[in-house]
Amino acid sequence: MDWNLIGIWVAAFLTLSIYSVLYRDNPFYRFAEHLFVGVSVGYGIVLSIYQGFIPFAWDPFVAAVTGESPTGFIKLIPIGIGLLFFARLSPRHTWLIRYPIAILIGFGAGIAIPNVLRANIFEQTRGTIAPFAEIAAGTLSGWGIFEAVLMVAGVICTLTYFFFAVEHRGPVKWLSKVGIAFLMIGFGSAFGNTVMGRVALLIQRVDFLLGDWLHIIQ
Amino acid sequence: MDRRIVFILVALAVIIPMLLSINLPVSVSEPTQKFYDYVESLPAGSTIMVAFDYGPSSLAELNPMAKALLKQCFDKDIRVIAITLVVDAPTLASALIQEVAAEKGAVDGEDYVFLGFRPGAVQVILGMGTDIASVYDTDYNGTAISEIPMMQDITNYDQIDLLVDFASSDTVESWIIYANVQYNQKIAAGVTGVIIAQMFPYLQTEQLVGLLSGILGAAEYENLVGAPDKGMQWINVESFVHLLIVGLVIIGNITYFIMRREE
Amino acid sequence: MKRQVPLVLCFVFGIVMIFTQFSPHSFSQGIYEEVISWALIIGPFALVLATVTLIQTHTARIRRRTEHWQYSFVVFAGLIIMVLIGIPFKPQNSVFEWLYNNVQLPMDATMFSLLAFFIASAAYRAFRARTFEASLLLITALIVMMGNVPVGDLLSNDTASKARQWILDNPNLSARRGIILGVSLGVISQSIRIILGIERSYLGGGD
Amino acid sequence: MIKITQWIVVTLVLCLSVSVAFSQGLAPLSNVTAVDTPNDNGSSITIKWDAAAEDSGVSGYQILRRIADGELEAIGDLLPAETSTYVDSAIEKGTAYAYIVRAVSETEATVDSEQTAPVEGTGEWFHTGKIPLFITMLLFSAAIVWNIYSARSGKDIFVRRIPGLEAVDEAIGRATEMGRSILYSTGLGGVSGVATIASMTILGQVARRTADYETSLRVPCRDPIVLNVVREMVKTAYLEEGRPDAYNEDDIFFLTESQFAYAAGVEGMMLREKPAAIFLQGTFYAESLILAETGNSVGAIQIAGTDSEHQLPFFIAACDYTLIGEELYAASAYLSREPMLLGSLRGQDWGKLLIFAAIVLGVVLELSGVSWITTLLQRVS
Repeated sequence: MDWNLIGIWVAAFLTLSIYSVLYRDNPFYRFAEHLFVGVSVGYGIVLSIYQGFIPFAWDPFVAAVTGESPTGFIKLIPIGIGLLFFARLSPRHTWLIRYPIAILIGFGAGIAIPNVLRANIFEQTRGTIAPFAEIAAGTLSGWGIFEAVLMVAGVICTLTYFFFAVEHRGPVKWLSKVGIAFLMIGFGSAFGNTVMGRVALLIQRVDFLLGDWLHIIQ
Repeated sequence: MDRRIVFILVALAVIIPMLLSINLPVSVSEPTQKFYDYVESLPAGSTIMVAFDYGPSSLAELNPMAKALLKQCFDKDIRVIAITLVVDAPTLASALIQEVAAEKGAVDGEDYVFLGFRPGAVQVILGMGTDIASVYDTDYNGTAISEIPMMQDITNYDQIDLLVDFASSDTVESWIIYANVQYNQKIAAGVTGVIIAQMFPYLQTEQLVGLLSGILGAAEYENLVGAPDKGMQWINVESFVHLLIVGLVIIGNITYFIMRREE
Repeated sequence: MKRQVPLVLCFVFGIVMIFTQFSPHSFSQGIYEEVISWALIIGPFALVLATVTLIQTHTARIRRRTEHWQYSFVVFAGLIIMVLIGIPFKPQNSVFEWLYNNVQLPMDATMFSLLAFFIASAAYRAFRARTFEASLLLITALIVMMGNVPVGDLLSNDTASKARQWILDNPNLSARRGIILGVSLGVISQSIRIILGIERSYLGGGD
Repeated sequence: MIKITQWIVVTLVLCLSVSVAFSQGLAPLSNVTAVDTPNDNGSSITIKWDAAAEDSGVSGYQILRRIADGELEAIGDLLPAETSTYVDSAIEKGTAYAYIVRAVSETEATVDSEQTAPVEGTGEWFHTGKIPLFITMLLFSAAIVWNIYSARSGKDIFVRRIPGLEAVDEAIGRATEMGRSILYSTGLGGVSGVATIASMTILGQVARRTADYETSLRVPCRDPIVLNVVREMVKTAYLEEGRPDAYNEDDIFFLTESQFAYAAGVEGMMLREKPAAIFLQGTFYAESLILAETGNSVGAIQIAGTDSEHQLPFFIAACDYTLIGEELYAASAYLSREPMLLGSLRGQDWGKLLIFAAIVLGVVLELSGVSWITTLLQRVS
């Protein structure tokens, strides 16, 4: 049996089943949708075991048991924490699940504070100011100066729109209106810029159907 | 208008140009030309490292340009070392390289080698600066680096004439910060349409010797290499769909204004 | 035990992670790497638990014969096949790869490509010059869209791609910066609340 | 020990003088120092010297090092003539190294510098380059905490109108009237994501209202941990409204972790159940438009909110109301009126004022040629 050919037919059938949803909900889409959910969950489990659990927990633990590297016993802590998730299955002990959740949340928050502050706030503020050094050095043309000023104006107005604890009246209202205009230009351009990539995805699927499957085009 | 009519129009705008293989002229932009010229200027026997830093979701945009570059390299007897920093890329990259190699008669281990994936992007980039074998002790098939003929005279970036990053996320920045700034490695990039705008500053500072942008870049490159393929075909289809969307928006606005006047 | 211990755990892990970000010493970096690997170990347990709830949900659907209950068997079939082949024979085996390449990958790519249709229908419906702001959205979207394809430059004598680049580099970037700065302040303030135990919503209600 | 060192010095001086004599006037490099690289984990040593003048005939440098009294070994490649620092990261911890920088001329004549004092690589406990970051973090934390306490002490805090939030009640009301369900997606983010937590807070408020109206509230989850937290929160909301009987745990379920399989599942739900109101609140990626367009096609009122700036355009285009970026966080404060959230919202406004000040001051200083603000903000490696 040519598994390659069967694979192409299976893939083509599933591709068309999913496209059928554009017309309306139907048994083919429902089949593909449910198969997709089942397969993806199975795939996720297999991968998280082989790429997460085995290399990071099991291997070091085995190495500890065989005496190769005793530090592997420390992996019993996260394994124990992970097992607490199963407390969810017993109504009386459900609250135990708060332990692993609290750890993951604390961990995420701790990493976020310094990194978000540095990468997003420090860097973006610096990027906004930096062109003015070139203006001072006289290396920026008239147009470049306009762009630098526009950038500062845009950032300040957009940020003004996000003031929540003050009423938007007077100059604040005026600034935040300009901010909305900047936001709309930003959204429009981001929308337009995405079209190309998304259409390429569709072209690739149609190419698969017309070429690999039906052989209408080479 | 029912949205299904829009869906049918989009489908037709893809299928019809594809079947008719309509060809609109493709001019070559400067960053693409620079990319091509740089590779052309390399003598036979040079080495290019290609990083396939994209997963399945960007395959449509980046595979055509990677293919065109590999064709050019194999035609010119430039050796290719392929790697990836992205975990779900190896199967796709390996399949693509083998396809082009079979077409051009390139030999694994002599004309090209695929080293596969290693975790920790920054450590991989830095590690290869001192010794490639310290990061990749074997290639993707498990052959020891020391037994691969073409790797005999290659230790680190010093023997690599150009690094090409095909990317769908911020890996280009990492290559520039660590391979270009630290080790003076020449870098060119091919990226998806969405992140192209982030790349232009590096082109201006010449930290990138060339740049290919999505399907358009692939089409231009195929044009230069003289091997028209998916890129040329697809960019025409792209044009039709973009024109369709613009047309739809204009029609939508005209009907909107007519209806508002009637009210 | 039910509320205090989680809050303490959250505080300790949060403070330790902040500390590792400011301390380059190999001891702190060692802690950082160890804890990162813990997060990867804990993840699969949560996924297994979620799968149990998924199985419960679908078993309930089959038992109660809710509408379209038959499809729950399809979910089970997909799940069981992937797990039975993937776990004993490792994900590198050819059957598992065949299933990934011919079942999961095509559906993934096809779902993703639906966006091409939706982007067209959303543009058609929403891009109306109703107000000044809506007109800005509409016009920039059209310029950038045309600047991306050769046809745009052909029709506009190369101005489309230049205009596109300028818009993306200038007004677009400043708007994005504004959003990012605001969002980042929110992220930090929330993280501070979490670590200090002021924000406790994640614990749910009850005692 | 001292004797040996003396010997080395004498030999070196001799060698130096000999090489100077035969090296067409190449002068040994001056000010060669080796220090432990600051702010690292102790894995490198930095060597600095004064680069030779352009007309000195020096074409490059070779770094040499030795451990205690061991042999001199060359490390790294020949460095170009304009360099004046080298970071040796191939060192063993706990070992002291002494360095010599050898100047090389075009004719390959060489002259060695004096040997530096031996130095060890040590790791630092605090990265001094990150002091500004640390101080900013403390200041901002203080501002947030202070505002929260002032809000808790009963001080009323104003929050501006957020377009879209008025529609929440309208949307729930409509679903009740039509006897249809409400679909609420908390997005693809994990439990520690701010957007997810804000989304869960809003969900808690929505759940209070649906509990009163007995409208069914369907929540498909993508993250297994979010699933558990959401179940707890909704259950609490129903309990507090005195309607524990109306709570149905099966309405809050895990779909799948895979991005597009999740999208396929939610899309199917929308088409089959035809919810009257759809809330898409949280972190979203490319699937945002699949969800929003399908929701629109079934005629639901859609209220979206996300801090993923790349997805905002699609929500703006396809949904009835969209909470933009930080508005999502503000919405959770606005709806719940909780002092903690209101207070930190005002703290965030203070943060914005600080950014304004930094930008304005930075621009003024840069224009007058002073760049310490940019240097301060410069990313510390």
